[in-house]
Amino acid sequence: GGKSSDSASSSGGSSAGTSETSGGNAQSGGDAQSGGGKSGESVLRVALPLNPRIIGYPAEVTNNGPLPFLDPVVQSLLHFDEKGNHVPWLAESWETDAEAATITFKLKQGVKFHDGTDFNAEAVKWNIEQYIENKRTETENIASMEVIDDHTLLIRLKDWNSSSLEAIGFFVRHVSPTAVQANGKEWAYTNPVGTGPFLLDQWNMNVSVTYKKNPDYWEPGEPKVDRIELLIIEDANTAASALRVGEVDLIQAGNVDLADELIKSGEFDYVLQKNGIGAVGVGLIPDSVTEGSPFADVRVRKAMAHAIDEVALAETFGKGYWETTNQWGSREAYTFNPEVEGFPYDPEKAKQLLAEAGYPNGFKTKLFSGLNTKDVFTAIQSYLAQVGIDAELIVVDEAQVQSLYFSTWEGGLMGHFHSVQPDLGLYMFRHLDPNGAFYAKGIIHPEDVLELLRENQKAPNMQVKTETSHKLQKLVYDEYAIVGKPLYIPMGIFIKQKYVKDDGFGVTHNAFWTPDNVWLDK
Amino acid sequence: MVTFIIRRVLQTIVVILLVTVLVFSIMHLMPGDPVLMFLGPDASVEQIDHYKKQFGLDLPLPVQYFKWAGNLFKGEFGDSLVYRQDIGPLILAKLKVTLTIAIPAFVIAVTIGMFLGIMAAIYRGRWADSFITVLANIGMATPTFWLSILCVYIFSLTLGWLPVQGFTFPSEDFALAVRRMVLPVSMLALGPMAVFARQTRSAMLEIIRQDFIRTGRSKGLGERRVIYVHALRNALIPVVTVMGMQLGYMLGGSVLIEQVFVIPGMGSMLITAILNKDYQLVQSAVLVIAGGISLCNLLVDIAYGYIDPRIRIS
Amino acid sequence: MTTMMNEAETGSPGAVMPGASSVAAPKSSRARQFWKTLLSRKTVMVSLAVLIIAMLTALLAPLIAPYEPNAPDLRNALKPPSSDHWLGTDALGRDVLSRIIYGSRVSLAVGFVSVAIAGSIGMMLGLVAGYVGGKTESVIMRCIDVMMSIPLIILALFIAALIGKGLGNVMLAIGLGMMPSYARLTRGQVKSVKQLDYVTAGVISGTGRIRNMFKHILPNCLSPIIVLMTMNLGMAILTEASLSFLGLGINPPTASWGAMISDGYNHLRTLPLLSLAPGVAIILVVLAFNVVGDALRDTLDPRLRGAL
Amino acid sequence: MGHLLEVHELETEFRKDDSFLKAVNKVSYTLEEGEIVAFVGESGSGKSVTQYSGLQLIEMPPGRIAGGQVLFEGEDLLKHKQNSKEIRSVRGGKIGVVFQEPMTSLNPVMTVGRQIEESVMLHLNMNRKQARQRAIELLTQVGIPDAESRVDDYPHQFSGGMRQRIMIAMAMSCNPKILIADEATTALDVTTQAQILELLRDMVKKTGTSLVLVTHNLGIVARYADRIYVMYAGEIVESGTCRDIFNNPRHPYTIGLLRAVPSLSDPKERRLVPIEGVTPDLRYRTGVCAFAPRCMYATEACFTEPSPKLRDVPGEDRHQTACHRDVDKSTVPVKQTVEAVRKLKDPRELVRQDVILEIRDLKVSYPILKGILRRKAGELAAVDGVSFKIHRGETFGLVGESGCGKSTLARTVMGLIEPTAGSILFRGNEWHQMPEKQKRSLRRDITMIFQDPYGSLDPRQRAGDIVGEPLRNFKLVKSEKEYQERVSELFRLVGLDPSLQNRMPHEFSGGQRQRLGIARAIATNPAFIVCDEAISALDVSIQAQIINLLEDLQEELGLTYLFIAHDLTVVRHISDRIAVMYLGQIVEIADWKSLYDNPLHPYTQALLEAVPIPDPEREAKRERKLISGEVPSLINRPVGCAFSNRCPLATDECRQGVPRLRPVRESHSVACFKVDAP
Ligand SMILES: Nc1ncnc2c1ncn2[C@@H]1O[C@H](COP(=O)(O)OP(=O)(O)OP(=O)(O)O)[C@@H](O)[C@H]1O
Ligand SMILES: Nc1ncnc2c1ncn2[C@@H]1O[C@H](COP(=O)(O)OP(=O)(O)OP(=O)(O)O)[C@@H](O)[C@H]1O
Ligand SMILES: [Mg+2]
Ligand SMILES: [Mg+2]
Repeated sequence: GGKSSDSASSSGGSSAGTSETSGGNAQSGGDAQSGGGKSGESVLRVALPLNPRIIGYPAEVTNNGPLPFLDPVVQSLLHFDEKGNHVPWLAESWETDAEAATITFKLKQGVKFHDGTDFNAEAVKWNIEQYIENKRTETENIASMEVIDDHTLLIRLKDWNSSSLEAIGFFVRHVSPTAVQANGKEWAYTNPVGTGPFLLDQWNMNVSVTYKKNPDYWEPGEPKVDRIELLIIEDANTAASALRVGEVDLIQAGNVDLADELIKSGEFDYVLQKNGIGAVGVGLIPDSVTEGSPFADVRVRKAMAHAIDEVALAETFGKGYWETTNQWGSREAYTFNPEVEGFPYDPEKAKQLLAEAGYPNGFKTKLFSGLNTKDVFTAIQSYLAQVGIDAELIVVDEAQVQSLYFSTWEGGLMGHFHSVQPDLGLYMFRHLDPNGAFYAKGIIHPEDVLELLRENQKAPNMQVKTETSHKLQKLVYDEYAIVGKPLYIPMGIFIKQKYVKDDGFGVTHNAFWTPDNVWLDK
Repeated sequence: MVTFIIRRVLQTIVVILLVTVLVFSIMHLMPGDPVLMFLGPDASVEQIDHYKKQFGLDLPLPVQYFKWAGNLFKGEFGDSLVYRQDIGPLILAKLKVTLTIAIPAFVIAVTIGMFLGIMAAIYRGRWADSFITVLANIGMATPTFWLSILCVYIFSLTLGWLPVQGFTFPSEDFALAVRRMVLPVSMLALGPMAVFARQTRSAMLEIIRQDFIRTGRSKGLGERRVIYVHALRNALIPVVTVMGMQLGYMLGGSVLIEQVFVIPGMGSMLITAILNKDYQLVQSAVLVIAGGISLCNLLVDIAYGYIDPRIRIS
Repeated sequence: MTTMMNEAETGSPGAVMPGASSVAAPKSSRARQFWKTLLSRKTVMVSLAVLIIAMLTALLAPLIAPYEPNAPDLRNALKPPSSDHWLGTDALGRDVLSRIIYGSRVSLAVGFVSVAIAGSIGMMLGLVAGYVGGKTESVIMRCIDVMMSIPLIILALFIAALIGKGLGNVMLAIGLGMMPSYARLTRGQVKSVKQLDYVTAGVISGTGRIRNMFKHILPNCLSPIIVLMTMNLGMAILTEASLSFLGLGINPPTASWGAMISDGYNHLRTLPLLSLAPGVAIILVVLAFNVVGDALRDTLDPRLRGAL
Repeated sequence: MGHLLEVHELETEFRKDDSFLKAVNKVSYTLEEGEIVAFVGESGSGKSVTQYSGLQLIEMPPGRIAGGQVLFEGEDLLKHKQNSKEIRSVRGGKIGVVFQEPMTSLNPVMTVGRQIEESVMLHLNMNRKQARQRAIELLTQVGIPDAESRVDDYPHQFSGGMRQRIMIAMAMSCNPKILIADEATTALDVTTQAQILELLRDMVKKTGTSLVLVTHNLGIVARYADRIYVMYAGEIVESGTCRDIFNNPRHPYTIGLLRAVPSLSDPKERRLVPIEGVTPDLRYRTGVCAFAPRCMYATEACFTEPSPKLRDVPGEDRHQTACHRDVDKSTVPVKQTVEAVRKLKDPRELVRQDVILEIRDLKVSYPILKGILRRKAGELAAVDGVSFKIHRGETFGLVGESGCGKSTLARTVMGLIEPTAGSILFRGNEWHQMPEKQKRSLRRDITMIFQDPYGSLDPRQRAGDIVGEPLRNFKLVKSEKEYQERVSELFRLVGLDPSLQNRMPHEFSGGQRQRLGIARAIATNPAFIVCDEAISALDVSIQAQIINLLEDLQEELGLTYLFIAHDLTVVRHISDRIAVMYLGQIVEIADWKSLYDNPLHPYTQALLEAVPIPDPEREAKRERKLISGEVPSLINRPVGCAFSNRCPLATDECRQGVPRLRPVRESHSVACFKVDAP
């Protein structure tokens, strides 16, 4: 399976003092900080709030955030189109066989790694093996692999799982085995030898990654710009300012208020990523397992959900860049079940439910928030207070957030950060699996839900998949309210100078863009 | 002198070892798990175990500490979890950045601060004195990060005179580097400058009232010579003490400045490392900072000897 | 505890107003002299006034604040100053003025409590180290050295990250972080006071060790410590603000000036007041503490009397 | 008539809070070429400010020269701005100054050579090399051995006396017309003091420079000054030739000063006559005679008439006084507070009393800490084999120059320092062997009065509590009422108003503070009191009060004193037996009479010779044999007799063996090979 984007809570609010401080923008000599490069070279400068740690050894790139840094140099077998459909990339085509539980990839011919070695089935196999070695979830379902010929690879799965194609096809990226073997893993971390349209030029830890054109790129006529500079600017404010004064061409906006301001100025183009693929949805998940937790009672979970006006929250804090939903995933996903009633804002009902559950005067509990959800959760605290739930707001740092959802969260409430990708069998299962790593210890695991999930995973075709997905949504939300209240899905916001074209940011997967196609209309 | 330095260095090493124990304990007592931080929200249990083993985090704590300390004696810091790199060169690179900001800031703070302090002392009781004193007080009372934000707002966003963020080594592009360093350097210099001004002022006033100043005047020396030759060198002794402390402060103060101005230095690295529970990196960074501060103190003690022959001889 | 403190207590409420010091007529002429010298400068008067106002504000916050400081009003978020909200509203629609008023509680509490923590622990350690000497002293001072070789903000950051956020923890973190300088100062003081003639005179007069320590040594060590305390009040407030800015301050929704600056950071361009106003509040209070500390030093520390 | 310096109606004031303190009030005086003029008066009388005003060396602000003229070679110096070129060329160039504190008057971080060169280069237009030559020359002149190599040393590498010589070299470096020596010898040991004064006189006489000696010690000036100005409260109250002032003082203050100090030539039974009262607060001048409240001759008119102007004393040349009355030494005072003679103790009687304190072969060492590491590098014997006995009721004087171990001895006697060897028997009990508890109870009987009246009183305790502290500690009172009564009684005993009990120490004058210290010391009814320089820090007029008080208390309470001082005249006045200490050892012990009339040890003789006598006639007749050299520090004590390197009689025998203290006459012991038993 794939990975959701970097750190769950870094999607909203300011990032001052969040998980990662940003690097500066130490450009190499000569470059002015505005617009164009030197002597006619076209340079694209992008500010991203993420910090890559490894570029050249994808098997250890454990989260999605840094993927945009890989895109120019290291590629995978398939990617998405605007609707989320799989389209070929390094693979020419593929076949899946649910009965036999196999996937067969046919590879593009004539593709070479930057070191001049061939991109072929052996290389793909080698790369997948690296993932398996690193216990990556993407490849855990693989039973064996077979190189049919130079450009054909057959993969046998342990069980048929509809997600495996995406997991292996999109999330496994390929680097030259020769180069890695010759120089070692440590070297490979910072020296990507891939098949992409650009070569790594310079990597200034925490500051910027710069790329130069790959003259031997396999797609003719591409890439279209000479250089790419990806600047790591974690501070949303700084990034916005940098865009405004023309120090960068494109930013991924980390903060809604700032983004709104930039967009409203009309000086820039922007892209909103609405399909939610790769985005992290935020909900409010109650600890229904810890002894003495009032949320063990489903009525209390529902009451909690009814008490919160997610629409108002999205309006105030999302300024139109947050989508609300009442189930897992965005309204546009095929898994979206319109019949799910959800928990519309209804404090009276909430009170009533609480009374029924034996808490007519409410109760005391805790509400854990990450740094970036602080404002929203502060508002939530006051919503809860209105129906009598007296929640102490505790803001914890990233590490603590993670250790909380790795165990239980003291019988209270915490943010439910989840990949909103449509494949419920993959993504929802991670949290609902009794042996899952995240949230699993704090929530109930009803047998009927697990049954449905398994069915969904094994779905031989889209229809079954959709059907079971809809059933799951209804059960998990309306019936059990296991994962509590879904609040919002932040859209990816990409703001750019008007001359930046075909960059592909925000069009498909949140962490995917098209460095080969981008050009500057100056 | 040599024995003194050796002894001080040994003392410093003891202190620093204690520092590492302290930091190690604190780091491991802190809630949070570096592997979880590193893997992100969707990691599997196997993956977590895999990495714990890889980084040696499954070992008992004392073993972990001694392994780290043992490597230290071999001159190795180990690998950073966050940066996936050898810590030695990483810290060196960051330190270079921080020092590129801190040293000019320190020099500016010392020169301007001392100049203001001397001015205030000479014109004590007059408007120049009140003005400098008030200014110094305000300088000390202002949260630097707040002022930095304000300055970015004014000089970069509104007036457009200076770049918003970023850092360049002067060796790479001097003009750009200077433009980028103006704000962070002045922000970092501000607090210490105020402290130096105050300290110099009071030290000078103390010295100016001493008998040998009167002696100097009674010899018919010009006021300039009395102040800058006779008084200043004596006033330096307390000021130098403060300098040592302020150097330490600057390493700490740079945390916020680096945060605001997006400077990839020690401060921002340290925060990242703390928040990501990058144990070895935090330990090593604090070690370097503590070592730096101890070194400053040692330098201060040696400087005493040069300034004050009474100490030099004994 | 000491004469000094008593004077500060008996004198402070009335003596702030101009002329009131003579009306309040402290018992001894020494106290009167103290207040006279202290208040002789206008800046000191103004600073004391600022502090009194700040303290009153903190005490009477519920009466003064026009709005409930923590109640979000999402429909009214991020409004510029108006007659309803003099300083506008923040991202949650809360009244900025009210939050600044309530924020004074946090800042002052952080100042006083963390300085009290630092002072009491540091003073005890310093006293023991300076008085007992020998091995005990070496051990204590080495530990102090350890803490001193880590910058305050980093030390506080550590402690805050260790014990978690929240007002109490922040105060503890800052207090512990500032503690070493008190231990050092006290030790130095004790060591020098210890060998003064009047301490010897105490011994000769048959005063016991412990009694001598508390009767003759400690009170005479206090002036510079008190001065340091006043100065550190401001520093504690600044450190809390820094911690809040880094996200390690107190828990929301409680208003703290540092957190408010941080919150307003993203709206700097549109609503600069959001972070300007709490910044100014910090400067005023810290400045006032520093000025008063300076003045106290002038009046309390005879070596510096007249120097400043 | 062209005076070298003519000061006319000089007025200098300091701003203090809201009022002005007039430190110098319409002072006029003159100075001729080649003359030695002395300014005397008690502390705070404005002597220094008078001198510095002309050079504009006072602190401005808060100081301000309010009026008057200072004509130097006919030109008014006050016309020029404070740091103007004109003033600066006079300072150092034409008028040199030597200040009181040799320890702090030189810049500690600059070599002495540089400091002299600086002024030479400035005023004599020499280059660096010439200036250095001159500096070496000057240092040689003032008697710095090895001047060539020592020019590059820093001030702290010289002893106090040598630093003062360096100051003189510096002040004389540019051949000034006037040399002002402001208390130039006050901080020095008696022998060094005499050396420096001789040096000063020789130098000015040689170069024709005029010398202004500023001092509070009348004795000093008798030998050196040509003319004297006596100052009180910022005014000159009497002026005249040295002889006139001493023989025929015409101002009550001068008369009082002469009576307040003991002299080597005094009859032993003379009781000192203190000048009662305190110096007026110069902020509140009333316009009448400032001395009237303390004046023994004051009449009604003195308190009402405007303050007297200086007027000529009829029949005497250049003798002026500022007094309404026409008084002289023989005038009967209006109020006589104390009788003129005191009872003398019989030394033979005293020796028959029990021994209260016996010191046997006492040795006290301090560790020598070397370097910045403060490692122990050896031991320094501050007290080295001292033995003596003190009998009940006597005053045992201990004299010796600074650093010879007097305080160490005192502190060891008090049980504050453990002796390295030897023993101290107090009433036959071995002090340091006693268990802590017994020691503590013994502290009731043996107390101490400290040198520094400021440092010995806890600044945060009320006067009453300070005095009463021992009463509570030793549970000497049963009730609060008794406590109160006893404290009040103690206050009265030392001549303080019991109503002052609630004051804090800093609200007392120096003399009053010392009385508080004495009250505390006698609170437990002790038998034995150690007075370590108990009067050295006090002004002469107050010294007399305290000496009288100590004598009275002894008589009343039967006290025994160990009286430590460096002032030989005071010791002679108060002590029954006296020990002379040199570098940790006692060189001579005798009863006062035989010691002063017939000193045997060369060091004692040298000390006595160095003591000035406030009588110009006798001074003129005295043939002085001043010893040379500085007091060596304990660390480089000469082998053999400690005094051998300065002793005129020293032979090889002295440089090898250490002479033991041996009795040579009845009650007279001496440690010298060269003294023969009669
Ligand atoms: N810088 C100053 N500021 C305020 N008052 C001063 C200053 N210098 C001197 N005075 C005051 O002027 C008066 C005369 O002082 P001056 O130093 O001339 O006395 P003095 O006779 O030299 O005494 P001493 O023997 O102690 O040196 C004193 O009352 C003193 O307090
Ligand atoms: N605590 C100490 N440690 C080391 N040396 C000391 C100490 N106290 C005094 N000394 C040295 O012992 C010697 C005798 O000192 P002491 O104070 O007894 O002399 P003193 O005769 O009282 O001198 P003064 O007249 O200056 O008071 C001096 O050389 C002094 O430097
Ligand atoms: Mg004087
Ligand atoms: Mg002494």
